[in-house]
Amino acid sequence: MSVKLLAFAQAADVLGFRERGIDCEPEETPRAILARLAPALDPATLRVAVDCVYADWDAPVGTAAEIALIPPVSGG
Amino acid sequence: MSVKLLAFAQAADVLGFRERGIDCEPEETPRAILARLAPALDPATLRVAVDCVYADWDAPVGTAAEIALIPPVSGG
Amino acid sequence: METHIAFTKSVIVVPALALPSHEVGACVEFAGLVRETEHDRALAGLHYEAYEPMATRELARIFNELNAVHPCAAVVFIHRLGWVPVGEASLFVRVLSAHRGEALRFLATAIDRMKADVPIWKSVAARG
Amino acid sequence: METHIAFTKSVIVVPALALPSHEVGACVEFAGLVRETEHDRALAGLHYEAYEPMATRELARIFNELNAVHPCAAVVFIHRLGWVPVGEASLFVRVLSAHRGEALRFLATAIDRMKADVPIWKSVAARG
Repeated sequence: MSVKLLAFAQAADVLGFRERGIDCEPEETPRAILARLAPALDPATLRVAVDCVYADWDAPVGTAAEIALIPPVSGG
Repeated sequence: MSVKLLAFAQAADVLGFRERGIDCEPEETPRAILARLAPALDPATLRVAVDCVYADWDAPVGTAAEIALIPPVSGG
Repeated sequence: METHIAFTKSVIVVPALALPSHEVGACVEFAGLVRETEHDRALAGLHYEAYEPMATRELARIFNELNAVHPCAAVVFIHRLGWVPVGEASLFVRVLSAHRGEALRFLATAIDRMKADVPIWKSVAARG
Repeated sequence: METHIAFTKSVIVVPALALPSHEVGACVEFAGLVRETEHDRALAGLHYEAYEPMATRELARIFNELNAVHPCAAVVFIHRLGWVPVGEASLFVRVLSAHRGEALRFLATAIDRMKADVPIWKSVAARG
Protein backbone atom coordinates (compact mmCIF):
# COMPACT_ATOMS: atom_id res chain seq x y z
CA MET A 1 0.00 0.00 0.00
CA SER A 2 1.01 3.64 -0.43
CA VAL A 3 1.05 6.19 2.40
CA LYS A 4 1.88 9.86 2.46
CA LEU A 5 4.70 10.64 4.94
CA LEU A 6 4.73 14.22 6.21
CA ALA A 7 7.61 15.87 8.07
CA PHE A 8 7.37 19.18 9.94
CA ALA A 9 9.82 21.65 11.48
CA GLN A 10 13.08 20.01 12.61
CA ALA A 11 11.96 16.67 11.20
CA ALA A 12 11.71 18.27 7.75
CA ASP A 13 15.15 19.86 8.26
CA VAL A 14 16.73 16.47 9.02
CA LEU A 15 14.93 14.56 6.29
CA GLY A 16 15.24 17.24 3.62
CA PHE A 17 11.65 16.79 2.53
CA ARG A 18 8.21 17.79 3.79
CA GLU A 19 6.12 15.19 2.04
CA ARG A 20 6.85 11.91 0.30
CA GLY A 21 4.81 8.96 -0.88
CA ILE A 22 6.06 5.71 0.64
CA ASP A 23 5.20 2.04 0.28
CA CYS A 24 4.45 0.05 3.39
CA GLU A 25 2.44 -2.90 4.69
CA PRO A 26 -0.65 -2.50 6.93
CA GLU A 27 1.07 -4.45 9.70
CA GLU A 28 4.13 -2.17 9.63
CA THR A 29 4.46 0.26 12.59
CA PRO A 30 5.47 3.94 12.40
CA ARG A 31 8.64 2.99 14.31
CA ALA A 32 9.61 0.46 11.64
CA ILE A 33 8.83 2.91 8.84
CA LEU A 34 10.95 5.61 10.48
CA ALA A 35 13.86 3.19 11.03
CA ARG A 36 13.68 2.18 7.38
CA LEU A 37 13.29 5.64 5.82
CA ALA A 38 14.87 8.06 8.27
CA PRO A 39 17.30 6.34 10.63
CA ALA A 40 18.72 9.78 11.46
CA LEU A 41 15.52 10.61 13.36
CA ASP A 42 15.12 9.29 16.90
CA PRO A 43 11.44 8.44 17.57
CA ALA A 44 12.00 9.40 21.21
CA THR A 45 12.33 13.04 20.11
CA LEU A 46 9.15 13.05 18.03
CA ARG A 47 5.50 12.15 18.15
CA VAL A 48 3.79 10.45 15.26
CA ALA A 49 0.28 11.18 13.99
CA VAL A 50 -1.66 8.78 11.83
CA ASP A 51 -4.44 10.37 9.80
CA CYS A 52 -4.29 13.54 11.92
CA VAL A 53 -4.44 11.80 15.31
CA TYR A 54 -1.50 11.19 17.66
CA ALA A 55 -0.66 7.50 17.45
CA ASP A 56 1.53 4.92 19.11
CA TRP A 57 4.88 4.36 17.43
CA ASP A 58 4.28 0.63 17.83
CA ALA A 59 0.69 0.37 16.54
CA PRO A 60 0.42 -1.01 12.98
CA VAL A 61 -0.49 1.71 10.49
CA GLY A 62 -3.36 -0.32 9.02
CA THR A 63 -5.14 1.49 6.21
CA ALA A 64 -3.75 4.92 7.08
CA ALA A 65 -3.48 7.47 4.27
CA GLU A 66 -1.12 9.89 6.04
CA ILE A 67 1.64 9.54 8.62
CA ALA A 68 3.11 12.71 10.10
CA LEU A 69 6.31 13.24 12.08
CA ILE A 70 5.60 15.79 14.80
CA PRO A 71 8.58 17.40 16.57
CA PRO A 72 7.88 19.25 19.82
CA VAL A 73 5.28 21.88 19.02
CA SER A 74 5.79 25.58 19.69
CA GLY A 75 2.75 27.49 18.45
CA GLY A 76 1.40 30.68 19.95
CA MET B 1 -15.47 72.99 60.35
CA SER B 2 -17.42 72.14 57.21
CA VAL B 3 -17.23 68.79 55.42
CA LYS B 4 -18.84 67.52 52.25
CA LEU B 5 -20.93 64.36 52.88
CA LEU B 6 -21.39 62.18 49.80
CA ALA B 7 -23.89 59.34 49.50
CA PHE B 8 -23.88 56.72 46.73
CA ALA B 9 -26.24 54.04 45.46
CA GLN B 10 -28.57 52.68 48.19
CA ALA B 11 -27.19 55.21 50.68
CA ALA B 12 -28.34 58.04 48.39
CA ASP B 13 -31.74 56.32 48.04
CA VAL B 14 -32.20 56.21 51.81
CA LEU B 15 -30.89 59.71 52.50
CA GLY B 16 -32.59 61.37 49.54
CA PHE B 17 -29.46 63.33 48.68
CA ARG B 18 -26.12 62.63 46.99
CA GLU B 19 -24.13 65.48 48.44
CA ARG B 20 -24.55 67.85 51.37
CA GLY B 21 -22.33 70.23 53.28
CA ILE B 22 -22.29 69.45 57.01
CA ASP B 23 -20.73 70.98 60.08
CA CYS B 24 -18.67 68.79 62.36
CA GLU B 25 -15.74 68.84 64.76
CA PRO B 26 -12.30 67.32 63.93
CA GLU B 27 -12.67 64.88 66.81
CA GLU B 28 -16.05 63.66 65.61
CA THR B 29 -16.06 60.15 64.05
CA PRO B 30 -17.90 59.08 60.88
CA ARG B 31 -20.04 56.83 63.07
CA ALA B 32 -21.14 59.82 65.19
CA ILE B 33 -21.81 61.94 62.11
CA LEU B 34 -23.93 59.16 60.54
CA ALA B 35 -25.91 58.68 63.76
CA ARG B 36 -26.58 62.40 63.90
CA LEU B 37 -27.46 63.00 60.23
CA ALA B 38 -28.76 59.69 58.96
CA PRO B 39 -29.96 57.44 61.76
CA ALA B 40 -31.81 55.37 59.12
CA LEU B 41 -28.48 54.08 57.81
CA ASP B 42 -26.79 51.25 59.68
CA PRO B 43 -22.97 51.67 59.51
CA ALA B 44 -22.67 47.88 59.54
CA THR B 45 -24.12 47.83 56.02
CA LEU B 46 -21.77 50.46 54.64
CA ARG B 47 -18.13 51.41 54.39
CA VAL B 48 -16.98 54.96 54.88
CA ALA B 49 -14.30 56.74 52.92
CA VAL B 50 -12.55 59.88 54.13
CA ASP B 51 -10.91 61.95 51.39
CA CYS B 52 -11.18 59.06 48.92
CA VAL B 53 -9.64 56.41 51.20
CA TYR B 54 -11.54 53.72 53.11
CA ALA B 55 -11.56 54.74 56.78
CA ASP B 56 -12.50 53.41 60.17
CA TRP B 57 -15.98 54.38 61.34
CA ASP B 58 -14.45 55.18 64.72
CA ALA B 59 -11.44 57.28 63.65
CA PRO B 60 -11.90 61.05 64.12
CA VAL B 61 -12.39 62.83 60.80
CA GLY B 62 -9.71 65.42 61.57
CA THR B 63 -9.28 67.92 58.76
CA ALA B 64 -11.12 65.84 56.14
CA ALA B 65 -12.78 67.67 53.26
CA GLU B 66 -15.01 64.84 52.07
CA ILE B 67 -16.73 61.92 53.73
CA ALA B 68 -18.40 59.32 51.52
CA LEU B 69 -20.92 56.62 52.38
CA ILE B 70 -20.03 53.50 50.34
CA PRO B 71 -22.66 50.74 50.09
CA PRO B 72 -21.48 47.33 48.82
CA VAL B 73 -19.90 47.96 45.42
CA SER B 74 -21.04 46.20 42.25
CA GLY B 75 -19.03 47.51 39.32
CA GLY B 76 -18.05 45.55 36.24
CA MET C 1 3.74 50.07 34.13
CA GLU C 2 1.74 52.50 32.00
CA THR C 3 -1.67 52.98 33.60
CA HIS C 4 -4.72 54.48 31.96
CA ILE C 5 -7.97 54.71 33.95
CA ALA C 6 -11.07 56.35 32.52
CA PHE C 7 -14.83 56.62 33.02
CA THR C 8 -17.17 57.48 30.19
CA LYS C 9 -20.88 58.22 29.77
CA SER C 10 -20.74 57.06 26.13
CA VAL C 11 -20.22 53.76 24.34
CA ILE C 12 -16.76 52.46 25.19
CA VAL C 13 -14.41 52.96 22.28
CA VAL C 14 -11.57 50.45 22.49
CA PRO C 15 -8.34 52.45 22.15
CA ALA C 16 -5.89 51.45 19.42
CA LEU C 17 -3.27 49.05 20.68
CA ALA C 18 -0.12 50.94 21.63
CA LEU C 19 2.87 48.76 22.48
CA PRO C 20 5.19 50.40 25.04
CA SER C 21 8.02 48.17 23.80
CA HIS C 22 8.86 45.24 21.58
CA GLU C 23 9.16 43.14 24.70
CA VAL C 24 5.36 42.88 24.96
CA GLY C 25 4.34 39.36 23.94
CA ALA C 26 0.82 39.20 25.36
CA CYS C 27 -2.22 41.43 25.08
CA VAL C 28 -5.22 40.30 27.10
CA GLU C 29 -8.51 42.16 26.86
CA PHE C 30 -11.72 41.79 28.82
CA ALA C 31 -15.07 43.28 27.97
CA GLY C 32 -17.89 42.97 30.49
CA LEU C 33 -21.22 43.07 28.65
CA VAL C 34 -24.62 43.76 30.16
CA ARG C 35 -26.65 40.53 30.12
CA GLU C 36 -30.36 40.30 29.49
CA THR C 37 -31.12 38.42 32.68
CA GLU C 38 -29.74 38.97 36.12
CA HIS C 39 -31.17 37.22 39.16
CA ASP C 40 -33.90 35.71 36.90
CA ARG C 41 -35.15 39.13 35.95
CA ALA C 42 -35.26 40.36 32.35
CA LEU C 43 -33.46 43.64 31.81
CA ALA C 44 -33.18 46.18 29.03
CA GLY C 45 -29.94 47.45 30.54
CA LEU C 46 -28.23 48.55 33.73
CA HIS C 47 -27.39 51.89 35.24
CA TYR C 48 -23.89 52.49 36.58
CA GLU C 49 -22.58 55.15 38.91
CA ALA C 50 -19.15 55.69 40.45
CA TYR C 51 -17.40 57.80 43.03
CA GLU C 52 -14.93 58.70 40.31
CA PRO C 53 -11.99 60.30 42.16
CA MET C 54 -11.93 57.51 44.75
CA ALA C 55 -12.51 54.77 42.16
CA THR C 56 -9.58 56.09 40.11
CA ARG C 57 -7.40 56.19 43.17
CA GLU C 58 -8.40 52.68 44.33
CA LEU C 59 -7.83 51.25 40.87
CA ALA C 60 -4.38 52.85 40.64
CA ARG C 61 -3.54 51.40 44.05
CA ILE C 62 -4.79 47.91 43.06
CA PHE C 63 -2.92 48.01 39.75
CA ASN C 64 0.31 49.03 41.48
CA GLU C 65 -0.03 46.23 44.01
CA LEU C 66 -0.76 43.67 41.30
CA ASN C 67 2.14 44.91 39.18
CA ALA C 68 4.50 44.04 42.01
CA VAL C 69 3.25 40.43 41.91
CA HIS C 70 2.47 40.02 38.20
CA PRO C 71 4.71 42.55 36.41
CA CYS C 72 3.00 44.01 33.37
CA ALA C 73 3.87 46.68 30.82
CA ALA C 74 0.53 48.50 30.64
CA VAL C 75 -3.07 48.45 31.82
CA VAL C 76 -6.01 50.26 30.26
CA PHE C 77 -9.23 50.37 32.30
CA ILE C 78 -12.42 52.00 31.01
CA HIS C 79 -15.74 51.79 32.87
CA ARG C 80 -18.92 53.12 31.38
CA LEU C 81 -21.31 55.08 33.59
CA GLY C 82 -24.98 55.95 33.21
CA TRP C 83 -27.34 53.73 31.25
CA VAL C 84 -25.80 50.74 29.45
CA PRO C 85 -28.16 48.71 27.23
CA VAL C 86 -28.07 44.91 27.14
CA GLY C 87 -25.30 43.63 24.84
CA GLU C 88 -23.09 46.69 25.27
CA ALA C 89 -19.89 46.82 27.32
CA SER C 90 -19.92 48.32 30.79
CA LEU C 91 -16.23 47.56 31.30
CA PHE C 92 -13.12 47.21 29.17
CA VAL C 93 -9.73 46.17 30.52
CA ARG C 94 -6.54 45.59 28.51
CA VAL C 95 -3.33 44.27 30.03
CA LEU C 96 0.00 44.03 28.21
CA SER C 97 2.90 41.94 29.45
CA ALA C 98 5.93 40.02 28.22
CA HIS C 99 4.28 36.63 28.69
CA ARG C 100 0.63 35.62 28.93
CA GLY C 101 0.74 34.31 32.50
CA GLU C 102 1.28 37.70 34.10
CA ALA C 103 -1.34 39.46 32.00
CA LEU C 104 -3.96 36.77 32.62
CA ARG C 105 -3.37 36.72 36.37
CA PHE C 106 -3.22 40.52 36.54
CA LEU C 107 -6.51 40.78 34.65
CA ALA C 108 -8.38 38.13 36.64
CA THR C 109 -7.23 39.52 39.99
CA ALA C 110 -7.80 43.14 38.99
CA ILE C 111 -11.44 42.43 38.16
CA ASP C 112 -11.94 40.47 41.39
CA ARG C 113 -10.43 43.33 43.39
CA MET C 114 -12.51 45.92 41.52
CA LYS C 115 -15.67 43.99 42.33
CA ALA C 116 -14.70 43.89 46.00
CA ASP C 117 -13.38 47.37 46.66
CA VAL C 118 -13.79 49.95 43.91
CA PRO C 119 -16.70 52.36 44.46
CA ILE C 120 -18.74 51.63 41.34
CA TRP C 121 -22.36 50.51 41.50
CA LYS C 122 -24.87 49.06 39.12
CA SER C 123 -28.63 49.26 39.52
CA VAL C 124 -31.61 48.25 37.40
CA ALA C 125 -32.84 51.84 37.26
CA ALA C 126 -31.27 55.26 37.28
CA ARG C 127 -31.25 57.04 40.62
CA GLY C 128 -32.64 60.53 41.10
CA MET D 1 -20.49 26.42 21.68
CA GLU D 2 -19.80 28.19 18.40
CA THR D 3 -16.28 27.36 17.27
CA HIS D 4 -14.27 29.17 14.64
CA ILE D 5 -10.72 28.00 13.87
CA ALA D 6 -8.64 29.58 11.13
CA PHE D 7 -5.07 29.90 9.89
CA THR D 8 -3.92 32.83 7.82
CA LYS D 9 -0.78 33.86 5.95
CA SER D 10 -1.72 37.56 6.33
CA VAL D 11 -1.96 40.02 9.20
CA ILE D 12 -4.64 38.79 11.63
CA VAL D 13 -7.80 40.84 11.24
CA VAL D 14 -9.80 40.68 14.46
CA PRO D 15 -13.34 39.70 13.48
CA ALA D 16 -16.18 41.96 14.58
CA LEU D 17 -17.71 40.86 17.85
CA ALA D 18 -20.80 38.74 17.20
CA LEU D 19 -22.82 37.87 20.29
CA PRO D 20 -24.56 34.50 19.96
CA SER D 21 -27.07 35.59 22.63
CA HIS D 22 -27.83 38.29 25.17
CA GLU D 23 -26.70 35.88 27.86
CA VAL D 24 -23.05 36.59 27.03
CA GLY D 25 -21.59 38.73 29.80
CA ALA D 26 -17.87 38.27 29.21
CA CYS D 27 -15.65 38.62 26.17
CA VAL D 28 -12.01 37.72 26.76
CA GLU D 29 -9.45 38.19 24.01
CA PHE D 30 -5.84 37.19 23.80
CA ALA D 31 -3.30 38.34 21.26
CA GLY D 32 0.12 36.72 21.23
CA LEU D 33 2.65 39.16 19.78
CA VAL D 34 6.10 38.36 18.44
CA ARG D 35 8.73 39.76 20.82
CA GLU D 36 12.03 41.24 19.85
CA THR D 37 14.11 38.96 22.02
CA GLU D 38 13.70 35.28 22.64
CA HIS D 39 16.32 33.25 24.49
CA ASP D 40 18.54 36.40 24.61
CA ARG D 41 18.65 36.62 20.86
CA ALA D 42 17.42 39.68 18.94
CA LEU D 43 14.84 38.86 16.30
CA ALA D 44 13.17 40.70 13.44
CA GLY D 45 10.31 38.21 13.52
CA LEU D 46 9.41 34.54 13.62
CA HIS D 47 8.32 32.03 11.05
CA TYR D 48 5.35 29.79 11.79
CA GLU D 49 4.23 26.58 10.16
CA ALA D 50 1.38 24.20 10.99
CA TYR D 51 0.02 20.83 10.06
CA GLU D 52 -3.26 22.54 9.40
CA PRO D 53 -5.80 19.70 9.15
CA MET D 54 -4.48 18.04 12.30
CA ALA D 55 -4.08 21.35 14.15
CA THR D 56 -7.69 22.22 13.35
CA ARG D 57 -8.85 18.81 14.53
CA GLU D 58 -6.78 18.95 17.75
CA LEU D 59 -8.01 22.46 18.55
CA ALA D 60 -11.63 21.43 18.02
CA ARG D 61 -11.10 18.43 20.31
CA ILE D 62 -9.43 20.61 22.99
CA PHE D 63 -12.17 23.25 22.79
CA ASN D 64 -14.89 20.61 23.13
CA GLU D 65 -13.19 19.11 26.17
CA LEU D 66 -12.72 22.51 27.79
CA ASN D 67 -16.31 23.48 27.04
CA ALA D 68 -17.48 20.54 29.13
CA VAL D 69 -15.53 21.89 32.11
CA HIS D 70 -15.80 25.66 31.51
CA PRO D 71 -18.99 26.12 29.44
CA CYS D 72 -18.64 28.96 26.97
CA ALA D 73 -20.79 30.42 24.20
CA ALA D 74 -18.18 30.84 21.48
CA VAL D 75 -14.48 30.58 20.73
CA VAL D 76 -12.60 32.21 17.85
CA PHE D 77 -9.05 31.01 17.21
CA ILE D 78 -6.84 32.50 14.50
CA HIS D 79 -3.16 31.58 14.09
CA ARG D 80 -0.95 33.34 11.60
CA LEU D 81 1.49 31.27 9.53
CA GLY D 82 4.56 32.23 7.55
CA TRP D 83 6.69 35.20 8.53
CA VAL D 84 5.40 37.37 11.43
CA PRO D 85 7.40 40.54 12.18
CA VAL D 86 8.14 41.65 15.75
CA GLY D 87 5.20 43.51 17.27
CA GLU D 88 2.57 41.76 15.17
CA ALA D 89 0.18 39.07 16.39
CA SER D 90 0.90 35.43 15.68
CA LEU D 91 -2.20 34.31 17.57
CA PHE D 92 -5.64 35.68 18.39
CA VAL D 93 -8.17 33.94 20.63
CA ARG D 94 -11.58 35.24 21.70
CA VAL D 95 -13.82 33.46 24.19
CA LEU D 96 -17.38 34.46 25.03
CA SER D 97 -19.24 33.22 28.10
CA ALA D 98 -21.97 34.19 30.52
CA HIS D 99 -19.51 35.07 33.31
CA ARG D 100 -15.83 35.94 33.20
CA GLY D 101 -14.59 32.93 35.19
CA GLU D 102 -15.39 30.39 32.50
CA ALA D 103 -13.98 32.47 29.66
CA LEU D 104 -10.74 33.23 31.53
CA ARG D 105 -10.19 29.61 32.52
CA PHE D 106 -11.12 28.37 29.04
CA LEU D 107 -8.69 30.82 27.45
CA ALA D 108 -5.77 30.11 29.77
CA THR D 109 -6.17 26.34 29.49
CA ALA D 110 -6.76 26.41 25.74
CA ILE D 111 -3.46 28.21 25.16
CA ASP D 112 -1.60 25.85 27.52
CA ARG D 113 -3.06 22.85 25.69
CA MET D 114 -2.27 24.36 22.30
CA LYS D 115 1.35 24.86 23.31
CA ALA D 116 1.56 21.25 24.45
CA ASP D 117 -0.28 19.37 21.72
CA VAL D 118 -1.30 21.33 18.63
CA PRO D 119 1.03 20.83 15.64
CA ILE D 120 2.18 24.41 15.08
CA TRP D 121 5.84 25.39 15.10
CA LYS D 122 7.78 28.60 15.25
CA SER D 123 11.34 29.04 14.03
CA VAL D 124 13.70 31.97 13.66
CA ALA D 125 13.99 31.40 9.91
CA ALA D 126 11.73 30.08 7.20
CA ARG D 127 12.31 26.47 6.19
CA GLY D 128 12.91 25.39 2.60
